[in-house]
Amino acid sequence: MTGLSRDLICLRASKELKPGMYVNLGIGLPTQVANFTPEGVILHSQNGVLGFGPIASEDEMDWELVNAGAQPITLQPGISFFHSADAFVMMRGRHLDVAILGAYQVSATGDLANWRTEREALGAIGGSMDLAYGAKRIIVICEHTDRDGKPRIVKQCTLPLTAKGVVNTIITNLCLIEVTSAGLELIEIAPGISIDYIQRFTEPKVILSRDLKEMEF
Amino acid sequence: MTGLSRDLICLRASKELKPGMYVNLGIGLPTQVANFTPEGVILHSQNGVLGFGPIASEDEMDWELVNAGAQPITLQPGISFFHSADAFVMMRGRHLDVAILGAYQVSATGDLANWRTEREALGAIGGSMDLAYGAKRIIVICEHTDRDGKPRIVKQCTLPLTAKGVVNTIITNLCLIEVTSAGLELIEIAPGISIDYIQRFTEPKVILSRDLKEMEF
Amino acid sequence: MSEVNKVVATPSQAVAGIFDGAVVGIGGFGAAGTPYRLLLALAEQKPKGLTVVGTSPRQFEFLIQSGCVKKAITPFARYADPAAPNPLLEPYLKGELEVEILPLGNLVERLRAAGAGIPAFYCPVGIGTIVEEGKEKKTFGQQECILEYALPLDFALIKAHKGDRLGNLVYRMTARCHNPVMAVAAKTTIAEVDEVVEVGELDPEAVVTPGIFVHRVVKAERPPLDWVYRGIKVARKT
Amino acid sequence: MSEVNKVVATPSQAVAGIFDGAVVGIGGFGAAGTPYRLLLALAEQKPKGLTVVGTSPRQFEFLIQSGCVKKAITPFARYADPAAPNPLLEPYLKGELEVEILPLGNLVERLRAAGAGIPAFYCPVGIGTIVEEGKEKKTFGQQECILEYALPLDFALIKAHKGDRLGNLVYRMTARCHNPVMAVAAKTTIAEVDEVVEVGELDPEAVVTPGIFVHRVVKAERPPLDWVYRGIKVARKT
Repeated sequence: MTGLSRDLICLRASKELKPGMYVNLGIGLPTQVANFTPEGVILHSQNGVLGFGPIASEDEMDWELVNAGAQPITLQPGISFFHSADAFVMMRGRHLDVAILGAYQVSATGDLANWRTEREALGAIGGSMDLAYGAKRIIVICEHTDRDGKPRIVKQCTLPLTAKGVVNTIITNLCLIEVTSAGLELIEIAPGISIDYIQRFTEPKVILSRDLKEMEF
Repeated sequence: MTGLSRDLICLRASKELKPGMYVNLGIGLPTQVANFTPEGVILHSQNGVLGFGPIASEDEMDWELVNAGAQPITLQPGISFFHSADAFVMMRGRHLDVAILGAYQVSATGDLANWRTEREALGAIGGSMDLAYGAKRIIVICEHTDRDGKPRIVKQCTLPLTAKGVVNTIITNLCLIEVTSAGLELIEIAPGISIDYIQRFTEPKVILSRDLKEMEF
Repeated sequence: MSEVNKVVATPSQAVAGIFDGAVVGIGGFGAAGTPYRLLLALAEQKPKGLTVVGTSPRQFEFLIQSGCVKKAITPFARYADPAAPNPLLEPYLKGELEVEILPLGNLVERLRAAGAGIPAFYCPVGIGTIVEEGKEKKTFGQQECILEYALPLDFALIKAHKGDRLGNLVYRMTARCHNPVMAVAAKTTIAEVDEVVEVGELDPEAVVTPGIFVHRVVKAERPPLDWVYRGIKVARKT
Repeated sequence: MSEVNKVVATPSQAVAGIFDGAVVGIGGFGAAGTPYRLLLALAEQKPKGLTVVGTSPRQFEFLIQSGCVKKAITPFARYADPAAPNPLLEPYLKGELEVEILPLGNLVERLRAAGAGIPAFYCPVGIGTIVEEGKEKKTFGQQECILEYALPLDFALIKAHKGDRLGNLVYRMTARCHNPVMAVAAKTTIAEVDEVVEVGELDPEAVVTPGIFVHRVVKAERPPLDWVYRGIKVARKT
């Protein structure tokens, strides 16, 4: 993969999280952000847990302590358990500060498609629509292009939508983009990547931020 | 009061309760039924408690363990606490077998008025509408006439309604009446009371049950 | 989570910023679960034109007496005992206090809905009564229902038994009552607790209100017993 | 309460009476909280034409394989990992299985609504997606919403950690998940537990599902670890 590794994407995303924030990490790549979250960030999972610790190592693992992606997680002081209707009150009632979600496609206006690919007959909505609607800020992290090398950031999503106009920030292996009312604003570029290269693999025209800079870690 | 004492009304009402039934006792006279409930009846109160014991005596009293009528109650094995939204799920979702409620008026078709008298500008709906709608069976217990000697069992309620067509059974100091699709069926008569006497203080015409009998305790 | 600390020092600090015209939910049912010290502090701060949401006159008394309240939303617009002195009555009759009376179940569902991102729901409770007046209706199966709207709060004043600095709360017996629902409905939830405990002391399986719903925590002395027992009916021997 | 005893002896007795065409909710999320022994017993009993409601293919697998299922209502119509073998796919493609896919939050709210006497509610989740297709809509403020209906269950099969003979239940960590909501939505709730305890042993402040929502309780052996760990992603050292 050109630009950032998957770990570095997660690391960059984790820098958006501050102590005291309530954060949900979606299934897939976003769950790996848990390995980098700063102390004091309070993680939520839709299966009914708040304030859990890092992903468990194999010897710490308990099969009844998992996140929504069925990854084993760890206890830490201040953790609490609740049932899923309460978990979704947190998600749908706008109590979460940030959700970090994966994406198959994101549109120029912040539409998100992340629950069914073209290849499959059935999909997995899970809690993605609830989070995409409910969290105060939506950060998408994904590879900049799909496995066929086509842009994931598109003028119009062609895959079934998760929600319309909800994405605030996109972090990929190539760059960090803010979705603004004026369009997609390129804010940060991964080390060694050119603006032209990003534009070539981004379907809508990006706007260059006045403060455009190289991504730092 | 002619006929049964208030305690005997409660005692008669308690005989409708069987082990394993989930029961809510409304504010006022109905709470006193707790003193007579058979073992195995599971009492619910809308402030978030299920399976509590008898009314507390003065020396057992804890001000943070009360029923919906602010009467101190007692702990017993199997009791549980929950918040009021869950308490009302039990009430509104038809999980309760019986609610015993007080009444200012009950109509021939089972309409209930029990939250505001003619005398007052403001009233107290509390959980009465939720119970009247939600419990599988509604038993009203009250004195047969109001403090002016007028019938509480009327053709049409003149006081603001609690719910329409919900009352199943009425137990007063004079008798036990079932509300049926044919009308008010007189089932049991308090010892020493005549049918004529009951009819004189009951606005709608009562139907005599084939099995009409004297009330037993 | 060393950086997060929701504990403040005094009830006055806890209620700071409650603005004129705010919608304020107040937990408790009778005396149990009522945030006595927060109510006293707010009555002293004297915001104007509050809409107060609670379940019995006990929750509103201090605020009405100090002239803070424009409107009360409550299922009990008097005490359960009609003979008990009613702090709502005189200002209501003088036209100084608006009162919305509603079924307690509709109230708690409207609060929960506000917290759960549900703008409105249908329910059958209130059909055929004054509760349905002026409201949109729809029939499901044979059952006519009322459309009830979410009731979001600017602030919730609640009472819990123990809390930690992350805002995790547990309650004590029936003092739990409406407090967890008020907490969910509010933009800012302020909890008065008997005891502040270390993070990790509360059983994770028994936390009732997770910290995400709580913004300020203050340890406060329990209310005086004469106030508490005023509402408790003398028990009779059984 | 000596007369009340909801405990039955075997999973087969616990699932007795689940009729052809019933709507059956199944708790759990992945392996955690899934009533493994009840599912095996029901698959053996082989009712026909069930509508099953759950959150992941793990809950449906045995019942689909034994030909009991007509329709599945689920937010995950495959595993989160698209590459994992999907028990729903082949019967779906053959036209033998109907699948309703929906947001998990809409599902749990529909279940809770069924238990709470709310026939329908509005919510914004799903607007602008396939979820809104064919549904009634209404705008609140600026927010367009979908009318979602209660989803009542005939039976709920759930898994708890400990239960008593009154049906009071507690869960263990994230195995709690959807089980309490399934319990509320069902006419008959059947709970598989690791341990049956004496009445009074469960902390009254920590009971999650009070016995009013539970009709049968059965102690059952925990599922085999190969089944459990099949769904758990191998952790990586951090």
